[in-house]
Amino acid sequence: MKYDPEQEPYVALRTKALESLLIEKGLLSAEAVDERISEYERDIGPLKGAKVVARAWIDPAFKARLLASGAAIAELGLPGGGNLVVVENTPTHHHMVVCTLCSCYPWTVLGLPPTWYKSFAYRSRAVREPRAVLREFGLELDEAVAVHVWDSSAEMRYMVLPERPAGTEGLTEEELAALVTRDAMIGVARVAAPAPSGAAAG
Amino acid sequence: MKYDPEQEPYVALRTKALESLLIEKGLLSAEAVDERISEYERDIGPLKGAKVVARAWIDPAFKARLLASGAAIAELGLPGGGNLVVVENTPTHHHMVVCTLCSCYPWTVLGLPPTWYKSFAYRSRAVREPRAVLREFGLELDEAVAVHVWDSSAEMRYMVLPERPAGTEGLTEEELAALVTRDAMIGVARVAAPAPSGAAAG
Amino acid sequence: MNGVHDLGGMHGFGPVEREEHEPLFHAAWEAHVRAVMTLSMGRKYFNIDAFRYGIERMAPADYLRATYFERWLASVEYNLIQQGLLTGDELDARVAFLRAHPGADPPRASGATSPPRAQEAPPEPPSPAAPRFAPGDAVVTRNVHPVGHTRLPRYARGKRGVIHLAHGPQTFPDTNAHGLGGQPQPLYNVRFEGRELWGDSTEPREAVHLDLWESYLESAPA
Amino acid sequence: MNGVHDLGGMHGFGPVEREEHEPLFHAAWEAHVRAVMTLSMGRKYFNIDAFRYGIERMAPADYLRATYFERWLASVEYNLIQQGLLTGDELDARVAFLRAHPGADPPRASGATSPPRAQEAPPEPPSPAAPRFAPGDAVVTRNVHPVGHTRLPRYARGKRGVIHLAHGPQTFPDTNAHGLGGQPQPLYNVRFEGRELWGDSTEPREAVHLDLWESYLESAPA
Repeated sequence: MKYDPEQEPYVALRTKALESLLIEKGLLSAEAVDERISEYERDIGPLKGAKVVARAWIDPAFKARLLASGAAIAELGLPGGGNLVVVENTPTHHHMVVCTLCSCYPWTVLGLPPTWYKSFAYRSRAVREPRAVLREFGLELDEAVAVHVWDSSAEMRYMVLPERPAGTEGLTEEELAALVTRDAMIGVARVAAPAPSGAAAG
Repeated sequence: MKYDPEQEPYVALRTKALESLLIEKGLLSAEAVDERISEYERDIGPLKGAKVVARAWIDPAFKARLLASGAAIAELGLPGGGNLVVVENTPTHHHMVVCTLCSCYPWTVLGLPPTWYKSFAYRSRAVREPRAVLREFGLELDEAVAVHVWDSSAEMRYMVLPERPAGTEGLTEEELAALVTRDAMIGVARVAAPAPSGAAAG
Repeated sequence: MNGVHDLGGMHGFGPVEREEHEPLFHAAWEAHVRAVMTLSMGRKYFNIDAFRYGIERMAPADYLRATYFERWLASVEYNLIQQGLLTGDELDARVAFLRAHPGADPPRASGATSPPRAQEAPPEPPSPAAPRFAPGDAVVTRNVHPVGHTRLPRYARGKRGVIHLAHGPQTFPDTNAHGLGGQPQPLYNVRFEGRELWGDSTEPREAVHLDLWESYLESAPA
Repeated sequence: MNGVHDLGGMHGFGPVEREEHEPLFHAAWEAHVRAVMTLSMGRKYFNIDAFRYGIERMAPADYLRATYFERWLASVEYNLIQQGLLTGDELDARVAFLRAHPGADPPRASGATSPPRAQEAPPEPPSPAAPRFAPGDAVVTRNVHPVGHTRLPRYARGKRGVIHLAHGPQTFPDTNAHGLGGQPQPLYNVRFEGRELWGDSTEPREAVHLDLWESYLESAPA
């Protein structure tokens, strides 16, 4: 999985060869390729997911609809909810997402996956020793907490609704969304409370 | 598994480095290494196993003792029978040997294993589709024949006693031994009847 | 197929290594591979299941040595060649040309592309019967070892679980990957206890959820 | 460990390729590796189980790319280094020296070798109790996924079989590979029906026999 710069020239060449042949044959258009690549450059990563989480934190009725069906993200104007399932982390239940067979990922809400998510190490270990993996991510779970690993073996996509951290009562929806990380929505991290200024409570 | 000449120089160099260090440290002697290598040069392959098979074919009492315990090969002056189990191919039961986890092989009777026996293809397939593998070796088994695959997962070693071919009634023990192939004792081939001169019978 | 891609439960791959401030792509060609793949799939040159199978069928040593987008490239090539849209010789020749003319931009004639390909899908079978299972039902996965594409990982074969969600009918990858049509069948989310999957090696209070098609499942004997 | 070495039942490795008139070794260094390995084991620098584990712990991609004797070399190196008889730096330096002096024969001081190494084996446990199983007994293998060395392949875990032979007590590889002593326990040959192992994917009338240690087995529930 590691990036090996020495291999690059040949692969880059071969990619260029493939693409140019497809364009020459009229199977793809150069414009479509360029447009697609510029879409990646505009990738906003997990921002959409963070908006979903923030809304669920402040709107219990939306949260209920969201947990019943990921399609509820359409209420926020977001596409891709048709095959989305949102699972909620609580003090007693922790959820995390993996794809052992390839690297399925809820990209419509989280953007492109990080390399670690696609790594052989994560794919092989997350289902067998999730607590050990979480520990490497700095997340130590109490033995009393149940761990649920969602192995994405079909076209359904899973996103974790992390716990709302204490000390965020006064925050706006936008401020809440800014706290939410990609890793928290994969289920390998908690959302940290806002740093100094927020008063701890609840 | 394939032999890649381009990789050789480095591996050869590293082997030489390792060996010379061990000798320099007094952990191995150069003479012992040389002697061991010349033993390989004198490797007689499956000749010992062939002798065992020929004797079993002509001496029913020996055969019975052999099938009861591989230790019976000591009667022929052969060592290594202590952990040997001999299994008998019959018209209704076919046995073959593999080692899926590494490449265990009854070398005391069959000599050093062929590369195909150590190949990932043989190791992965022999237990799951033995008939398909045997077919590739040119051995088509009737569906009525039971196939027994011996996966050598411990220090016990398995050798197949092949069926005696028809038309060998008049042969001496030595002539019989000359018919027996390594592959037949691994269980991936039958012993062929002697070519033109032998009259078919039995 | 029982391939090296079926990584769930394997040992030997070390710790999960993370990269701080990881870029979206590590090289420009990766973005191009992704674009070519998604556009090709959009134009129905191959489907997602055939694409996944194209990765799985890589030689095991190649699969493990390749990076993520190298595997994508391998499967795009394989599938386009399989579909007769490209030949390996054409590709090799173009690589050789580009190597001989480092500065050259090969023809990138723009504009007119042929219409997207209508895959000749075999007729779909009649819409599936009522789902056989409902949430709460105890099931056992089949112990199968198909040579082709499947989405029932090895670690979860022959294991007992409980239906957690019924997702409704979905395209069946095991046929769809091999040009045999979508043949939709009910898809379920099945929950397995860690102990059922990993025995004494399980961590405490673990459950694994998998999305599994109806034909992967049997009713669990009481 | 659940490693790529555990090949039984895997797909994707192609046909079995045979070589006509195969030489005993394909290169001289292979014979040297074999000699160094067997002599080192004879002098108790490591045991057969530690040697096998040294191969299994290779990085999966390296394992699949390496030839048979390259894997042997890797494990000999690993075990000698583990035992403190050699350092990786010494080896690298010697390789560099040989590379810089292609003609040079490094010192091959003959004669005096140190006495074979007495391994500090932990005290053996009292000789094992009477065997728990006898030929004809129905057993089920444990569904375990140990991180260390084991000789219970994945394809035969959690499967029902019948005791075929009782071999008597034998050194237990799962401890012996890791310096924890031989801890002998009864070894059995267990017969599994193909259908139990491979389900509908089995060939007709197939049985697989495996040699399994007593602690891999449980009595099969009726």
